[in-house]
Amino acid sequence: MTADVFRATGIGKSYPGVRANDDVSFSVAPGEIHALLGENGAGKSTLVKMIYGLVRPDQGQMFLSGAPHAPHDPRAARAAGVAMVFQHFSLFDALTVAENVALGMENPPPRRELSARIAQVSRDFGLPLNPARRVVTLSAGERQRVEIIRCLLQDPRLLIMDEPTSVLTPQEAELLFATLRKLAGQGTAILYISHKLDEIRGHCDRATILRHGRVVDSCDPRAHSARELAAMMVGGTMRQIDRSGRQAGEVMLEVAGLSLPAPTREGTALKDVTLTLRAGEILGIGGVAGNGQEELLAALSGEARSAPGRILLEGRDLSASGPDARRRAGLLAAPEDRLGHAAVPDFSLTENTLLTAGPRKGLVRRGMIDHRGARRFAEEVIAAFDVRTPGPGTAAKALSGGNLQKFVIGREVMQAPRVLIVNQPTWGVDAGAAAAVRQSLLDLARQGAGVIVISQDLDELLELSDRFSALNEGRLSPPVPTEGLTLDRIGLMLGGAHGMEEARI
Amino acid sequence: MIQLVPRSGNAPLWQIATPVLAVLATMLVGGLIFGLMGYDPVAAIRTIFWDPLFGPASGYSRPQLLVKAAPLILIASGLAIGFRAGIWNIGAEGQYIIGAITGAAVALALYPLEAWWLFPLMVAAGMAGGWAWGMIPALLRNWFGASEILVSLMLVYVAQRVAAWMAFGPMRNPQGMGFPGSRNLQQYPSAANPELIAGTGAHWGVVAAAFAVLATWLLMSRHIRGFHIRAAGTAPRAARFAGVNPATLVAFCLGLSGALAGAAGLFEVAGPAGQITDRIGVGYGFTAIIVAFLGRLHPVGILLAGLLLALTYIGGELAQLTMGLPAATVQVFQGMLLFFLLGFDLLTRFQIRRRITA
Amino acid sequence: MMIDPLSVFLVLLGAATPILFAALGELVAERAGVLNLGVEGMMITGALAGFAAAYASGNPFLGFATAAVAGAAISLLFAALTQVFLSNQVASGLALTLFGLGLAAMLGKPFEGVRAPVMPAGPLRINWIVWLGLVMVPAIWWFLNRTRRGLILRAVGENHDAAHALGYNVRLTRLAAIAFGGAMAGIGGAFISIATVLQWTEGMTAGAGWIALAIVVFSNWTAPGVLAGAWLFGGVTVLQLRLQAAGVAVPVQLLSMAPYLATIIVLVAMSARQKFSRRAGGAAPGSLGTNFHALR
Amino acid sequence: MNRRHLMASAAALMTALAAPAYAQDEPLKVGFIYVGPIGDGGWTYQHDQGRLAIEEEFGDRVETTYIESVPEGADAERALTQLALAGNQLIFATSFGFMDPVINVAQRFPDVKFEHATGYKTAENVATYDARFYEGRAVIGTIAGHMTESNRIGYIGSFPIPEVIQGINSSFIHARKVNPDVEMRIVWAYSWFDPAKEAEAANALLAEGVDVILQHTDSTAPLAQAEAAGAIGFGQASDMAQYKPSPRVASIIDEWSPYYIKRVQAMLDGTWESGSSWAGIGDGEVVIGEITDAVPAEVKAEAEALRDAIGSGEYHPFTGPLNKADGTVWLAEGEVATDEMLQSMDFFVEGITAQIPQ
Repeated sequence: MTADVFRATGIGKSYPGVRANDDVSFSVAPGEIHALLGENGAGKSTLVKMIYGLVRPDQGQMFLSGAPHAPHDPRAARAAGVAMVFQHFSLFDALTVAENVALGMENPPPRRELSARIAQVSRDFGLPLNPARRVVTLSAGERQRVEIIRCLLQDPRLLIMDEPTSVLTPQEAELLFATLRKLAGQGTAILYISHKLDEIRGHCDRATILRHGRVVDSCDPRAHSARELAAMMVGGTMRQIDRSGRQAGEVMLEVAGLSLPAPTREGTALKDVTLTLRAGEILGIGGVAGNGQEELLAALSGEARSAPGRILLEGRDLSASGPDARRRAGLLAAPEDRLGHAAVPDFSLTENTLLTAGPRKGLVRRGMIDHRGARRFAEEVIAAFDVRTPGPGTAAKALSGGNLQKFVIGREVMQAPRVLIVNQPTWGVDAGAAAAVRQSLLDLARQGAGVIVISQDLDELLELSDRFSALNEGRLSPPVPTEGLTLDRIGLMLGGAHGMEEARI
Repeated sequence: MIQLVPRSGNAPLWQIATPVLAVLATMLVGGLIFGLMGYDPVAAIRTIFWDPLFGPASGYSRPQLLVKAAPLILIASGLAIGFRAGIWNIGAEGQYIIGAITGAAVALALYPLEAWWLFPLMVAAGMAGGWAWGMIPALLRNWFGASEILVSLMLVYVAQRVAAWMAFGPMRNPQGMGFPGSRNLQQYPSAANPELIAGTGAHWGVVAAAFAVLATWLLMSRHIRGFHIRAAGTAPRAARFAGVNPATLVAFCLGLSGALAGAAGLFEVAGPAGQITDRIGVGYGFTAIIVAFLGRLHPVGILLAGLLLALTYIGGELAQLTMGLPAATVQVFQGMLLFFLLGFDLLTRFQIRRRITA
Repeated sequence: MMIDPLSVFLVLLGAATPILFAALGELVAERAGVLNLGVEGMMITGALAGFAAAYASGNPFLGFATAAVAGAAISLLFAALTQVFLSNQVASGLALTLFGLGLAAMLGKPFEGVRAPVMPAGPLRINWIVWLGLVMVPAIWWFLNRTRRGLILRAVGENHDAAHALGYNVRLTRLAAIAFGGAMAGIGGAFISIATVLQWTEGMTAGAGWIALAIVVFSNWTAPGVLAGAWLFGGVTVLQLRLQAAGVAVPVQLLSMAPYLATIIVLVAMSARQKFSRRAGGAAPGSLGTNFHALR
Repeated sequence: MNRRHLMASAAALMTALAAPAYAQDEPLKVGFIYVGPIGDGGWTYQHDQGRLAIEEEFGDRVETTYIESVPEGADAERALTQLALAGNQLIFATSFGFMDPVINVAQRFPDVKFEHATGYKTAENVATYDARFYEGRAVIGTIAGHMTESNRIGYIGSFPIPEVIQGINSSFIHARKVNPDVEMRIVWAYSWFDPAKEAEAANALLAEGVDVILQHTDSTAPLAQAEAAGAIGFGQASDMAQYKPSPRVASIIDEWSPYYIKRVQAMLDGTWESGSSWAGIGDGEVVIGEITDAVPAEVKAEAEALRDAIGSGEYHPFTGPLNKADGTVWLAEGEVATDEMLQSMDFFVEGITAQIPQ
């Protein structure tokens, strides 16, 4: 087995109350693209953090090219030949590309030489980058190139990629896979983390599947269908979603020519967004992260105001209204980030109902809070959405992702909205909770409300929505019926190639 | 190996226990320092913490606790609201000074008119002055993104110079023989802020402080605006989602804390201090920051912390008087108190566990 | 009446030195992501310790070395609170100022009324420490922008999570930056007691630490900017006094506010530039003022 | 109403506390409140020297206590009350800003005697005392007039109040008397004590070509700067002997001991009476420190002669003819300024081109 680049045997890691990894063993061969597949919370991240020296295992052993591998920090791991591309938190906005790359290297060459090498590697791999640019000015795709080049410059033996395509368009993802292929061809072992089944089926040589911290299976992903892989990942068959009984009715929400400047330096400007949403309809909005999803949700929820006449709910102009007034009118929203945006982590669930349910549920009268009413409402949400928690007094941050998401969605759904906008409603949520959340959105639409689902999970969008629009650099494509839509066509839409939009920039 | 694990919920017991622990630790280490300096540590601690309350002259010093604590509590109540929202007004000293000046200006302009409405008008003017001075950093932050910490702080120095200018120029007492300082408002019945009930030390500022504690408690625990402030402090995006306009919040918090500091300044200048001088600011605005933290940004905590700090001031004077301790010891004491509180604060946010290393 | 600009400049060199040192130290700390409001407390500590050492040894340079050590030592109190106990940086800094002022006043009693040894003048009759301050400006610029340690320090200040993920020791880097800030503030304070006043009196730093904090923001977090800020502040102060000395009838009260107002105005201008310009360079470090806690 | 309340509360206090009665076999307790720390090396330091002189003089018959760094205003009132409650029979309040607090507290403690420095309000049990610093300034003005080679004398003023203006006028008149070409440059520091600011002020003056610096601020910073620039200066408040023989060529020392000893003696004798003392060189309250050899012998002799003439009363520094800066006549030939004229002095004499800031 010395032919393996990397091998782990019996790895275990516990956090207080959580068994993150339990007896994990697997190996990666040279030139292999090896997928680590699992739901969020299955222990993938903990595992790779151990390989990269950020976390130390409690049990087990790791070997790199046959030699014991027990890095006490990432620098030791890098020295041993491990490189990692992170999903989050890995670049320094205010620093230049070259500086960012230098930080990821053990012994970077002098500035000028480094810049030359960055230019060369980026040319070799077809990933153009200017070393002198500050990262803050780069797009999401370009930022990832920085990470990749940072790794490539170290000639790693093992390259770890943590959900690298979540910020890429399908076309950009293709480019990435081409790069990985080239690299694998040179003998580098690649450990690829994702929960996107199609991607893994299309590009990976082997897959190790994790569930609840344990290895449950190992297979050649190309030999299995997505459904089979999903079954391994989730353990059991998926619950069927009931899509029946929906009918498009009256126009509920009209957005016309909505343009807003980027709220922050890193944000995206909304450009001439137009959409119509009918009662009983679910509109799916897809797009690569960072193309204006958050900004669109903020513009609809009232966090950002717009010029008059842009947003009309049942004919009423709400463009200049704040979140309170919009909620009173029946326009509700649930943002992507559960902890810190949709809910205050330190507040109890009771208090978190007050975040949005004040106007519609009569929890605030003349400014004074009805604590008892809030508690009652929290209890109702907990009961109706099966939120697993000791009680409404529990702090939001103490709930698991899935339970908090059920609470957040439940809090909005139970206010009987006329229109509900959700962003990434099932991101990082276990399959059971995800199904419950999706079902509640379908039920809501069936009862006559209009629903907009913004998501990066195309499967989810195809499953839920009646029509589909793509968001690309702040522009929303005209909707197309979901029925009969192919992934290829969606990919083109996400990349911005939706015909008419191309002409005006 | 010791390991810190964040607490999932709040730890109400520790919230109360840590200030007590901090006081005890301060007494302990303070006593040690006194001992090293050659003073009797037990006597020193007793003089500072016990005598003002129960010592031979406590009949005088107990009401004085109120007089000293009132401005601290009044200012800290306002500051704590901002701190809860992550808005750092550390220029309350300047707002206090300006409040004193604008409030006194009303009285001096109308002198020697006697009317029942004069004092309420002065209070309004003092609050308006403090509010306006607080709005400067608020607007500069909202419009240009300038740090309210530094702007409010710089404005303290400006306010001090305005006070000196007033004391030497426009507000100088025409009967003061050329000496700086305004007329003494204690001697202007309609404008004075006297002791309301003899021997209690309670003047209108004490009443206002009590009212401020009650009002801020209501605001923070019962009113939706208080809820929004708390939300904005720990999760700004969630607050925005709930409908909070950050700019409005900045203006509200800085304006409110400015107005309360201004009121404190007015009550002080019309009462215990008596006149506008170039030294009208005696540091209440800065000490109130300690009071706010010591009180855990909670109105009731602030009430207790204000009294505790007043105790260290008065006890410190007593210690000078009876034991010859240098004045600087009080400052060291207060600094240590805050250090210990901040240190012990860890216990409210984290659990300490022992990790078994393999 | 004309005022000779060169002589104004020579005076302002000295006047700006204490705040220059303190602000350079704070700059490094802030670039590492630490907002230390305890500058005043560290300065007064340095002023006392430096004076005491200079007086006891008769060697002013030993005084400055001692001041640096003392400033760094007391800054470790702040470092312990914020980096180990994860306390709020604003409150911890204020506590440090309060404590430092009190402690120095208390320990300084034996040194009241005695005189420090005279410093030998440096090249061009300008004080050696003034020269040192001037040298520190390019040195710190070079350190921050051209060395690996400086790059790591900036990375830690910019995004501590990412720096941690790359394997850099956030806590240790910040400890070092805080201690350096303390040492620099100590030297700045000692300049007042050893070189300017030649005597120890309590409260002698008289708010210079706060000015230093403002100047860091003013500088847009760059070393040359700190120099410009210190000179501007010193310049306005000196010019105000020079105009008086020259017999020009100036509104003294208004002019004495000028340095503070000027600081506010530049602060606003800088902030506005950062807010409205998408490409403005070197804005506030991303992680400034926030504590870092990694679960291991 | 205000007054009545104060009185009522005082009465309540007195009965409640029954302050220890003064008995002859117990030592006389004498209290001091200081505005600064005793280590300021200037104003407060000299007052504390006076306190030590009392202890020296009377030994066991007195017991002194002090409270330092007391802010003016409300805190002063409390500190004074604490001193009175602690049984002090004679209390010295050593800053102008303590004036109103002294009057207030004195009303509540009619049996305690108060002495207030540099103020103008007296009462049955409140005396005031001050020193004629302008007498000393005449002497050093004379030295300065002789010693300057650039004919430019610098003066660092603290605040534009009569006491300081007297000093500027007095030193200028006498400098001009011996050197008609003398000009005076004045910088206001707006502080009694701010070493860095004083150093900058001195530097500003030196850069203007001044080679003699007079100061009415309390730190040694100007002397340090003068030394570096090769100029001379004078000790202020205390002797500042550490700068002998140059740059400090002489000094004006505030010597409070004679007055303090006199007043304590009066208390012991039971002859204490209220009054206003304004003593100068003749009473030993203003002392010219050693004139060093850096000053030529004949200048030294002339200065000493002037000192003695003032001390004996045969010469008054403000003797006509003297005009105000605007050219109007202030004192006619041979006319001597009255104390009232001096105490409200708010103008410069003819020859000084600077303006008094308003």
